[in-house]
Amino acid sequence: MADSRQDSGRSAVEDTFPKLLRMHARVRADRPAFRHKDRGIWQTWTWREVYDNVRAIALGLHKLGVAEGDKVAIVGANRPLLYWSLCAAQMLRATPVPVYADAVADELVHVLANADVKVAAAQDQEQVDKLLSIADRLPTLEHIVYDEDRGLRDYVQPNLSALDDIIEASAKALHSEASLGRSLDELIDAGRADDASIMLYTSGTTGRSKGVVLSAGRSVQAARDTVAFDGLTDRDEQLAYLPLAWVGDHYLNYAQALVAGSCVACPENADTVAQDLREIGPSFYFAPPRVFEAQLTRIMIRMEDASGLKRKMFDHFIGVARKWGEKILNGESVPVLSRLHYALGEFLVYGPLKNVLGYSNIRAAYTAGEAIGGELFSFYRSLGLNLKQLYGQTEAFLYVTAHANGAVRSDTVGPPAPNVDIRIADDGEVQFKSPGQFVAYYKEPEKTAETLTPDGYVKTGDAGFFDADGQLRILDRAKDVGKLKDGTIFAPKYIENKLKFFPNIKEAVAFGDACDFVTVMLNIELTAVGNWAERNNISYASYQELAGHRQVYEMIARHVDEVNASLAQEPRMAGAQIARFLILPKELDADDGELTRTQKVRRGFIAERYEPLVKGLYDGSKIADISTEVTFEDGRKGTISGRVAIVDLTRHGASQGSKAA
Amino acid sequence: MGLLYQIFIDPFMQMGQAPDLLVQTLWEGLVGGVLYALIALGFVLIFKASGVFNFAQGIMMVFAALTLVGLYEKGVPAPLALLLAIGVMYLLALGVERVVLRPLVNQPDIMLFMATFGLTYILIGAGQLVFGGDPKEMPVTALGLPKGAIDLKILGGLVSLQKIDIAAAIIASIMVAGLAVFFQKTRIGRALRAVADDHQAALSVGISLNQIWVIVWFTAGIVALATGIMWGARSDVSFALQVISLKALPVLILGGFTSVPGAIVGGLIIGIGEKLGEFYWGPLVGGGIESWLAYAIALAFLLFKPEGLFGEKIIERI
Amino acid sequence: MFYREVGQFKTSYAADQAIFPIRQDRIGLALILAVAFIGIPLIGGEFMIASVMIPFLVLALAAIGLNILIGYTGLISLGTGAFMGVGAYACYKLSTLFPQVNIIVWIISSGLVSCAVGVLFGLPSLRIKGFYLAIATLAAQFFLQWCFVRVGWLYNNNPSGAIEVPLHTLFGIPITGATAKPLTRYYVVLTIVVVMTWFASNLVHGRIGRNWMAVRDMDIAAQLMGIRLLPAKLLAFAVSSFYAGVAGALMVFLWLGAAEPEAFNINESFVLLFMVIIGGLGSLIGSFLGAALIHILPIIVRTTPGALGLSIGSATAEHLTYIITGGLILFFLIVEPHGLARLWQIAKQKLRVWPFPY
Amino acid sequence: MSGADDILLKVDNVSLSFGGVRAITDVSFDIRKGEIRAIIGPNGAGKTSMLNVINGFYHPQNGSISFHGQTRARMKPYEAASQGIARTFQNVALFKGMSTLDNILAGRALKMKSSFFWQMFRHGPALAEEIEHRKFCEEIIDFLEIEHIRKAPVGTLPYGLQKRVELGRALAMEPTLLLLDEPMAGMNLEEKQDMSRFIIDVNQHFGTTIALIEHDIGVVMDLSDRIVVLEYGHKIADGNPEEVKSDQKVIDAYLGVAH
Repeated sequence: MADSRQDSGRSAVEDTFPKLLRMHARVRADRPAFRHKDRGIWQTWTWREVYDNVRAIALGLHKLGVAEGDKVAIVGANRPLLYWSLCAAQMLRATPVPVYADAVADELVHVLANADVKVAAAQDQEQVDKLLSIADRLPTLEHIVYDEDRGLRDYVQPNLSALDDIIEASAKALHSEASLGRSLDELIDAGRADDASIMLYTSGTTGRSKGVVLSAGRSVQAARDTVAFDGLTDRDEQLAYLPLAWVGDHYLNYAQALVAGSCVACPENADTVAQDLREIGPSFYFAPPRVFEAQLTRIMIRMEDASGLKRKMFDHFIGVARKWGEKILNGESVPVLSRLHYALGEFLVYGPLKNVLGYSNIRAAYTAGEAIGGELFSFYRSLGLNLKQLYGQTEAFLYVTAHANGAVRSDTVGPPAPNVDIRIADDGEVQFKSPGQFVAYYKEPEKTAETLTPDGYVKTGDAGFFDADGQLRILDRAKDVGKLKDGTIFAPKYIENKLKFFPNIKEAVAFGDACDFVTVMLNIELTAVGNWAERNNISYASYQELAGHRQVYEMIARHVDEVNASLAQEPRMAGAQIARFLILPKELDADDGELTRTQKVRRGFIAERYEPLVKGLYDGSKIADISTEVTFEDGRKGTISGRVAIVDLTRHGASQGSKAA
Repeated sequence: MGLLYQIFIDPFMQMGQAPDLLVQTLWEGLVGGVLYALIALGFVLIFKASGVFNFAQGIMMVFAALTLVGLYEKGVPAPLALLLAIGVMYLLALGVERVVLRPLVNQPDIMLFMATFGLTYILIGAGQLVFGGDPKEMPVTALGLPKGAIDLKILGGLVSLQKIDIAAAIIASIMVAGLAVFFQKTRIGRALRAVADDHQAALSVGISLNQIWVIVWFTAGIVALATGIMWGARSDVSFALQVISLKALPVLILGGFTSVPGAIVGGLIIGIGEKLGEFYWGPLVGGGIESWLAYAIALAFLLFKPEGLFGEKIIERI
Repeated sequence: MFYREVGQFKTSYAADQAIFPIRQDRIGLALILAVAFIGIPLIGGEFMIASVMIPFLVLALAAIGLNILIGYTGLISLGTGAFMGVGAYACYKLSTLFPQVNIIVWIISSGLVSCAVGVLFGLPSLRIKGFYLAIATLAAQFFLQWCFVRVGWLYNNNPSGAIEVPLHTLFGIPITGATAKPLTRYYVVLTIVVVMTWFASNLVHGRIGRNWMAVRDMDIAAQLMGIRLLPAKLLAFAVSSFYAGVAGALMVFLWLGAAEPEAFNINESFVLLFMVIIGGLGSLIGSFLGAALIHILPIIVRTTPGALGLSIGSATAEHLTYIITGGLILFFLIVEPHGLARLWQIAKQKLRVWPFPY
Repeated sequence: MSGADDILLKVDNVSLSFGGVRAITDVSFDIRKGEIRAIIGPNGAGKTSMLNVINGFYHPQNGSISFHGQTRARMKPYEAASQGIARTFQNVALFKGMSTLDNILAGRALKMKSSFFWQMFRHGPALAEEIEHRKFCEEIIDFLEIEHIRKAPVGTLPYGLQKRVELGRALAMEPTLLLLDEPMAGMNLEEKQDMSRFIIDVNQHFGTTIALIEHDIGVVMDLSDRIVVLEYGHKIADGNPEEVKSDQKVIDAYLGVAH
């Protein structure tokens, strides 16, 4: 921590990433900068080597005609050479444009065309082929360079060259002609804080993806703040496994690494990430909630096969952790005996577990992107993993808010990150000013204008509020947040998430905007409820039958009631407790257009399709009939019709959480 | 030069000079060979039927004999002791099938080979634990076997044949004949032969593999018992015989693991060979070469005819 | 659960190819060595050192030799005892012919003698395989045994027919003969065994070991890889009998002090075979575990009844040992054909993935 | 086209029999440098025997084989290996007790020379050699995309992967002639496609000449430049896929009957 501060102090002048790289090549020349599991071992490059390679690539790109203001696309998975190409482009004051490796040709065309990309750096044959297939639709694309030459050895295209060859050639050139080196240095010095450092395309959930332009100076500044915030140093190791084109990867594995001088390791390939994580043992880690969720499931499944005794021990100590783990992590006061008990657990369970998962060395881990279940969140924290949440956006260059060590809660995303100013607009929208905030959407001034307020705040489009201790809570996309007739804020996603944290509930759709009260339609999770049914020897022939079963209803009703209880705890939400619910006779399905391909519920569409049910929910009837079209596994269409029961719930008093049937 | 003479000329001159001695030697070699052959026979039975290289065959012989003698010494009348001994061999067969063969079925041969080592040790231990380790005398007369010797005046010399040896030879021949009949004529016998070829075939005959194994091991046990009695009658019964029993192995190399006639011919070759060697060539090197001559012969054989006298040539396919 | 492998990543092939790539294993090895060199001499009494440790080490060394042959190259040998004998007698002859030369030199060279004999008897292994080869090695066993008895020159025509070890010193300290202290002998044996084990492990982990295993697993394919069977097999025989020879020399010179031909009879060969089977074919650790079990077992059988108050004759104890040994062999073949070594591996694996079962 | 210089291997009137059984009768054909040559035929047509003759495992009673223009009468398998003939097997013949990596390293046996002495110490030349060849094998592992099973004991691998490892082991020998005995037997479609890709890559990038036995006619027709058809040990056709496809004898003998 200390020496990272010194760093940022000493090198306050570096306002672009190439300058930072040059600084590291000087200050910690022989510290490892990049690793890549390749050919069975972790090939490692020191800062000096990286600097030299980047310079070589820069020279090569320069020869290919890349100059200030040009765009260089980076297409592929996390590979040192791609990160270096990215930096090389910046060295030439060109703007790198990372693209999702799994993007299909058309998306690629949209982005590359929109950005007028001049040169593309591709990972391997697959990406090169993809690019070649669309080359004719990209008038500006002049040249393609690639990393892995397997399968590409005997491609004959003229405007195609291997990065290795480029590096080799340029290295020679740089060696022979000092002038070349000098001109590169001049280029680096010429780099200015307001250069467009990078262009990140936001995934197109809302309309076509737009290129978010971030400036060098702001990016570096933002990174400095968070590096200091988490005390990252050049001793830190991190595993770069997130998509290059995602702001998170660019921030954590590029910007922060280049500021802190920490070491970035690239996994062998997508399937070996878990293993590589275990080998590297990162000290700083990021993963979206679903990753943690999937992992927890795997942990539990694997423990199922363990011997009875071992399982008992595991459960026992997990219990201990639940009780004390977070307290200890938060540095609260804990009885000595409990500490000892926990220490024993650390030796027998938590330690080994973290070791097997590769978490042993993690000092700070973040999760973000979606709401994370409290259970899930505290499970990892209770093991002693310093897992925190952050709330961020591409437009902010990631950080808007972040948990500080010791003050972590699953239901908030933390207080504003350093030097970030947040305000809640009257309509409940979260707006911020951050050091790293974006300059503009590339070639889309009107969209930029929409997103920026006159006084320079960025609209997040998310609704949220600060709770008592100044931590931000995100409710939902602002446009989805509505009001009940009585004026209470109605945030469907917020309620739906609370419901979905119950393993038995797969999907939830909440209604209530401009109504008297809140109602929800639920999907049960077939596997979970199915098991439950078996244990309670409830026989069922179909999803529909199970979903309609009385006992299932009773169980779900208990869940919903719990949600109401927790809502009751929150002054602003108490009014939005769930009054009535029903369980849908069919699973919501993207094939039927009820979900987006990213598995988000399409509320409006559902409201129309299940109109009779919605009506039933509000006209007080106990049952409603529905007949709707479904698409079966094999794609056949059919209709299922059924009679759905609707359940009323008594709401909890705002303050005291007294339960009622 | 002198050495060459001693090796290649002198012995044969001796033979010529004293044919009676030669005959005597041949006879003893023959009898020894017959007994080797019997041990090898039991071995071949098992190998054919269960593909097990039964290292314990020799020990089974000693164990059987020891049981017989041991019981007799404990006051059990000889005939009854004999029956009991047979019974024990049956139990042994059952045990082996249960404890060794069944769990190890489909394991590589080497495993089963090693397993018979374990069996060997258990038998040695058990035998001594029950009946004591000290050498015992075979109640020849009580078993109704002849004693004494017949002296033949032939070739201007005297050749004395131990009656017991004659008996041994006869019993051995009977046994071999019996087995031959058993294999050729009886249903089980045919089944056994089938097993040798492939296990499925055996099942088709309507006998479970396990039964067959028990039968085979039991048969081998009886052979072992007979052999044991013979050996016991010639020398004392003790686990020192174990070393003699190992002589069955070179016999097998000569005869091949799967051939009954091979076992017999091999036995005779080894028996006679080592006696002649010991008697006529042994003195050159200080005697006692019996202990290894058999193996040397076998080894020499291996190098020139690895598949043995009657074993079929193996073509390696890949 | 003691394994904490996070962050133990390899940045060079040298590190990745290391025989003990995991730090915890290296630590464990260091501990074992520490115990052997410091702990046992401190706590172990006369009996412990002279009658447990020295024999154990000697037998383990012989077992390693045999394991190289059977476990790594797949050649069965029933003649190990005899090859130990060759080592012993060679060492006796050499050291009595040239008493002035340091005994350690002779111990090593006697290994070479046995090595030569081993190659000689290994020659048939080209033509013959499996059981046939096993029997062929019996020829070696009995022939050599016969030599030990009949060739008076080997034991300097000592009327007793036995060989007695004269006094030899190392740096002025007696290490063989009556006056040699157990502890000194222990250190000599231990050092030799450790060094030779290290060599063995290097061999089996390198090119040579791979060729051996290739021959063992699929000799046809091995040939088509360009591996010549005869040299590979003969090398295995050579190394194997070298180890046996040295072990034999150690056995007589630093353990028993004197020996008769009987010491190297067929049973010795069998016992070693069992050590290798029970310990685990194709595993050096297994050789040690097997040696420990088979050697210490009789001691336990002999001592426990006394401890339990009931007295059994040494004969009975011996017989029991036979039965138990035999039983163990069956048990391992049936339950865990890969022997103690595999159990060890499984345990290790469990610890590595702890708390998960796999 | 077929100048003597571009002939890599020539089989002249080879006959082979076991005891009385005739496996191959008077078969002749050649393999040109850099081509993919297929040998097809019904089961028991003597295809595998032919490979075994080529790499010296069987010795033909009469006929001769010339490799690199030099004719040889009898030759030991390891000699064939050292001349650059590698081989995979119909039913995988891997070294079951060893890891994927060790299996492939074993393929380098001929190339590794460090002395016994250094092997004992696993230092100096021995270690250097070990590492150098590890590098080479890693290239193969990367080429065959089997990184994830590098350290796994081959015995535990699924069949398809085992076949791939075996190919890797053969490639480790850097052969000039690679004999593949039913490289795709028992594979599913996807595995077959992968394997075909690898075979073509090997042939193109390393310029390795390949002779392969395969039952999947589709694959054979796609892969091979020329095809020999055997039946009951006799050669009944020889030529490029088109010729063979249209050959009446072949149709009757082979393509006619379903396989």
